[in-house]
Amino acid sequence: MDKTTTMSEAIARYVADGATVALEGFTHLIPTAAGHEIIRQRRRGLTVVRMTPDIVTDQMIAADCVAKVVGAFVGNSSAGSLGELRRRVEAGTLELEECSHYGMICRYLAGAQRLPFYPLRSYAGSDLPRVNPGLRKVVSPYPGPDGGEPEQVYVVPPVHPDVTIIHAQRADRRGNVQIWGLTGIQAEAVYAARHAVAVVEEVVDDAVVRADPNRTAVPAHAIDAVVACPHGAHPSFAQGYYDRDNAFYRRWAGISKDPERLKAWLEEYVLGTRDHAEYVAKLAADGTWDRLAVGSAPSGSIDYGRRLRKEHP
Amino acid sequence: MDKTTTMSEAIARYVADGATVALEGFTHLIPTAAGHEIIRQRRRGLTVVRMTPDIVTDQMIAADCVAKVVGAFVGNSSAGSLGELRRRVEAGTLELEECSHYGMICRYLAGAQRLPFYPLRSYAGSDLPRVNPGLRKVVSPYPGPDGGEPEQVYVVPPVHPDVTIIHAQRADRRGNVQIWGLTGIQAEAVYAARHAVAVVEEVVDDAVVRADPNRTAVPAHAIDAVVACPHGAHPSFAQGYYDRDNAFYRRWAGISKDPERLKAWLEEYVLGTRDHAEYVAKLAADGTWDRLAVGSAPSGSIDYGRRLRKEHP
Amino acid sequence: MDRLRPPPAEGAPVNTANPATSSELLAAVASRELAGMRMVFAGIGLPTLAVSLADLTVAPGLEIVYESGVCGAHPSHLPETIADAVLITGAEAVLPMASLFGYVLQGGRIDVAFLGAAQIDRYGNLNSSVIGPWERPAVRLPGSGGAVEVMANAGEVFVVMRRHDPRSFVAELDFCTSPGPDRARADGGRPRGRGVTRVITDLGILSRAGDGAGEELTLTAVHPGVTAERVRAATGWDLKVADALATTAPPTDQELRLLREDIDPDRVYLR
Amino acid sequence: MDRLRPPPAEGAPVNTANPATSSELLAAVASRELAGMRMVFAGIGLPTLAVSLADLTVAPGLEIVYESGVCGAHPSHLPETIADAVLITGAEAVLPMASLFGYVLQGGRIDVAFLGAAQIDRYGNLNSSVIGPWERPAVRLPGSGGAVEVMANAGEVFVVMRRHDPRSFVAELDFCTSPGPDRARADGGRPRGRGVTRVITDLGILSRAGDGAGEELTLTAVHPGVTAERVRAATGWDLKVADALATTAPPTDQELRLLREDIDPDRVYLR
Repeated sequence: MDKTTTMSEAIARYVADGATVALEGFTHLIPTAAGHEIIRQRRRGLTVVRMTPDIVTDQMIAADCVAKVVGAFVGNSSAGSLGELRRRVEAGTLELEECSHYGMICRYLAGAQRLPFYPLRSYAGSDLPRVNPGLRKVVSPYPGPDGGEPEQVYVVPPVHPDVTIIHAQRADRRGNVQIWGLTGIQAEAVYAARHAVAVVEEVVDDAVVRADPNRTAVPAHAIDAVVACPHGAHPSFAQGYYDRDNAFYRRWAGISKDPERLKAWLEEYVLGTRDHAEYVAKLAADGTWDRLAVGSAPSGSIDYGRRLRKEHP
Repeated sequence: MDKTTTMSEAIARYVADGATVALEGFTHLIPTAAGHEIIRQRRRGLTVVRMTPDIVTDQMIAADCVAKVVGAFVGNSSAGSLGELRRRVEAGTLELEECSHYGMICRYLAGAQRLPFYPLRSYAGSDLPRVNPGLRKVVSPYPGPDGGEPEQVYVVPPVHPDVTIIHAQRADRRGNVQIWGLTGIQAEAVYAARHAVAVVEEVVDDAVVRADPNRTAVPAHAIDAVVACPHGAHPSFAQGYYDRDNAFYRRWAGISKDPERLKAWLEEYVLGTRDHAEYVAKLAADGTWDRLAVGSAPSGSIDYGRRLRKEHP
Repeated sequence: MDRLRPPPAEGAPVNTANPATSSELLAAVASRELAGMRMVFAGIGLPTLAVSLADLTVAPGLEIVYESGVCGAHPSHLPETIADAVLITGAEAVLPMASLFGYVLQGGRIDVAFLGAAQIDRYGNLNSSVIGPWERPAVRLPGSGGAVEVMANAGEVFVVMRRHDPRSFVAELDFCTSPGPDRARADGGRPRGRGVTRVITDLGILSRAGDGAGEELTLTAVHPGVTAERVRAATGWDLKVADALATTAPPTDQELRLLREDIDPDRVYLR
Repeated sequence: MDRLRPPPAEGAPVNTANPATSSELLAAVASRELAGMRMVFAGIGLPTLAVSLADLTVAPGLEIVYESGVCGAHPSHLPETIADAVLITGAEAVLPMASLFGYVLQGGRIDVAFLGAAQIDRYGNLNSSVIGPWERPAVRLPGSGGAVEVMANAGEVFVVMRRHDPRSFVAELDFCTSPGPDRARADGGRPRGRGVTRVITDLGILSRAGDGAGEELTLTAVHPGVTAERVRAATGWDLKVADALATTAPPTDQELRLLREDIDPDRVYLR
């Protein structure tokens, strides 16, 4: 089954107003282009789930797409603040459901594994459970490690996004998604969701994927749509394809600090482009892609082996 | 730090009488050669932890190394019975702590994650919790999915082997272990353990491993010893190196059914060989390795990319 | 009974010159039950044949998932185990077992799974652990493996039993390894699926819709030449018989040709 | 005080012709504290420099683990983020984040971790979430990220603060993001580690052995030219001062040379 489609169709089909949308990719392979298309299609009232809500989340908030953010680190990487997110949280006009990196990971794990809760050794003594009533305690049914009192640990509830959108280096048409470099939390976020969209740098032949099945981070059975979108993770990076645009991360602190400048940026780069191809062409003009181009560092090939005889060994 | 050593030294150092020893590898990459060396060194009173105790476990039991087996499937794959294990369990002379595949996976997960318990959706209504008091229930602290009664789920306790032994295709001298094909539960079993030994088909140069970091299933920081031992997984297989010896699996049903024949087999093939190299040479004589040889099916190479400029992009 | 599938429409009459073996019948009957399914969890042997046949007939695009972690296998040879090297080379994905069991199986992505057992009772509870008491068994069997999680998490379960006899179809299990949903709910569980909905044997087909409490397996079809009484005599409990008892359609020429020529030409599992 | 490390023995006197900057001092002092450590969990910036320097001096073989999943990085360039592409190419392993946080960090394999914070109190509890009330903050900060799990699971925690002032060293946190072991135990937790054992600032070093309840951070060393009173004035609580207050040894020539020529020649973090 061929699941390839356009970004526009994938967003129209899988992201409805009011939906819970997970956008995952930890620093690497952030699905920015998908976020931009959500802005272009003027979705409203979304709950955005993202371990590290960053630039694309800030842009979606500024474009009035977002009612609520679920996350663990709401910063512009180490390059300053997310201006719009800060303004709205400080003004009390954006709902924030906050835990921690591992808390988010465990929420995806619980979602993917259809568990009512997932235990972790965080939060004891933290103020986070006070502001997030989802962080609760469970008492172990086993004696403590010293044979004494049973331990109690915090647990987090599952998250089940309506759709998870990830970016990846490549996929086949059926939706077998291959990722290398940082693989983050993408597989768990996909399995936790009702639907999943994979945006990829390249759609490749089945034979490419099947030559290296261990490279498949998400199998086709968990993917609903495949969208080819080169440079779709900018300003984040795609290992082996293009580098991170650190200069843009630094610039975002300034752009987002000023609501007018932020609005103008959105008008020019997102609402003013028809699709990501236009955005890419626009950035090409100032040499972005030359600046972010990378050289080659091949992985080398391993051998999966092939049975030589007809009969079983 | 160079962690390479001989099998004999690795077993002498990390497997003490009475120890809890996990041997992992699901069908693929079973650390048979390590089990044989445990037999040669005449260890006693071991608790063997293995999701699917099979031929090598049966051999260790027959050699009187094992006091207790912790596992989920005590069969000779689909090729019949494990004669010695059956005899002893049926006679009541071997302790068996039994759960299920996912139960074992979750016990390793709990061990690796230093959790007091791990929840799963198995066991409700099964007789397994009656015979394994380690399988207990926890009530979720959240309302049920319909807003009603909180769910209750079973949990399993962690397992913390004194040592986990795995087999893999290759590692560097520091102990970065690379596996392809079925990766099973090896990483979790290693992280659950106090110590870990990686037996590999080949020790390779650092550069080979570092060319493809995503292929590393277990990083060096979790490995104490690296043992080069070609064909060390026979009669199981090593993807890309040699095929599974299905004929031997079928023969084992007959060998193990007869205690005298089993004893003679151990004398000849394990106690009668100084090390695995002798065992390999012995099997070469009847054409085993020719029969199990595999052809080539290369994975192809992917590109990790290399920064081209000195400055940050 | 609405879910008892007819053979594919294009099926011609049986090739009486070379009649179907029992294995071929079981494989063909099981394959028809897979119509409309998308994700199957299967072991090796007859289920492999049934799934391969269904993929070529009533359920194109059907995907087998193996508990070893293999998804989208394209094997060069008929696999001998669920972890056979030929399942890995050329596969679309190989998952770690924690992901396979956690995300795919417990995650609720399996429509139907095949299980075997040494004993089955009228509710489709299964024993694959011991004959006799667990503590001191007369026969120690392999045990659950993943069966208890398959039963708890698959949408429904098909059981294929090559031999229908009272030692296997019992009034009381010696040990319940893999409980159906009734037993699970009585213990506070919330099983995802409907438990065993089909038992395909050498005599016929037992069915449960799996949507009511206390629902028993009912004989819904007999193979050609088999009577309901013979099946009841081979069953260790008072087996219910459907009012509209069907006779299974034997394998069609197309089904036989696919099984014999394309799927298992060396008759590895068609023994 | 036994754990306050002297500089490496081969250290020559400071190169007064080109005196150490504050960053160089912080990096050198922090690096000495890493003697004997094996596994460090670190972010980017000064911790990177400290760990790199320690690897070349007091702790050969020291391994940094990044929360992005990278183990055994061999970067071609100084990384700008914990997920920089140059950390991945040529690394020994890249773990999924669930494994990194679950098996490596919570699994208890980290000897020491570096954390930053907006506020720290006398027990080493940290706030990286908000200034003002959480519900309507005066300043919304990035939040925990992985800090709460690092504090709960690392053997001990080093905090590097470039600016020692009463706005950061507070009597009462506005919000406790990452609690030390006392707070964790009071809430029923069993933290693995000792919490914050070193706070390295532009003025000196605050220490906790981290093995007793209610134990406070104590000023154990001041940088050359800094008095205990100045540090106390820059601290928002009544800071204890060690009887045997030390003066930190400034960076040695060797340390400076390694930092300036080998580790950060472009002065990316040595700003």
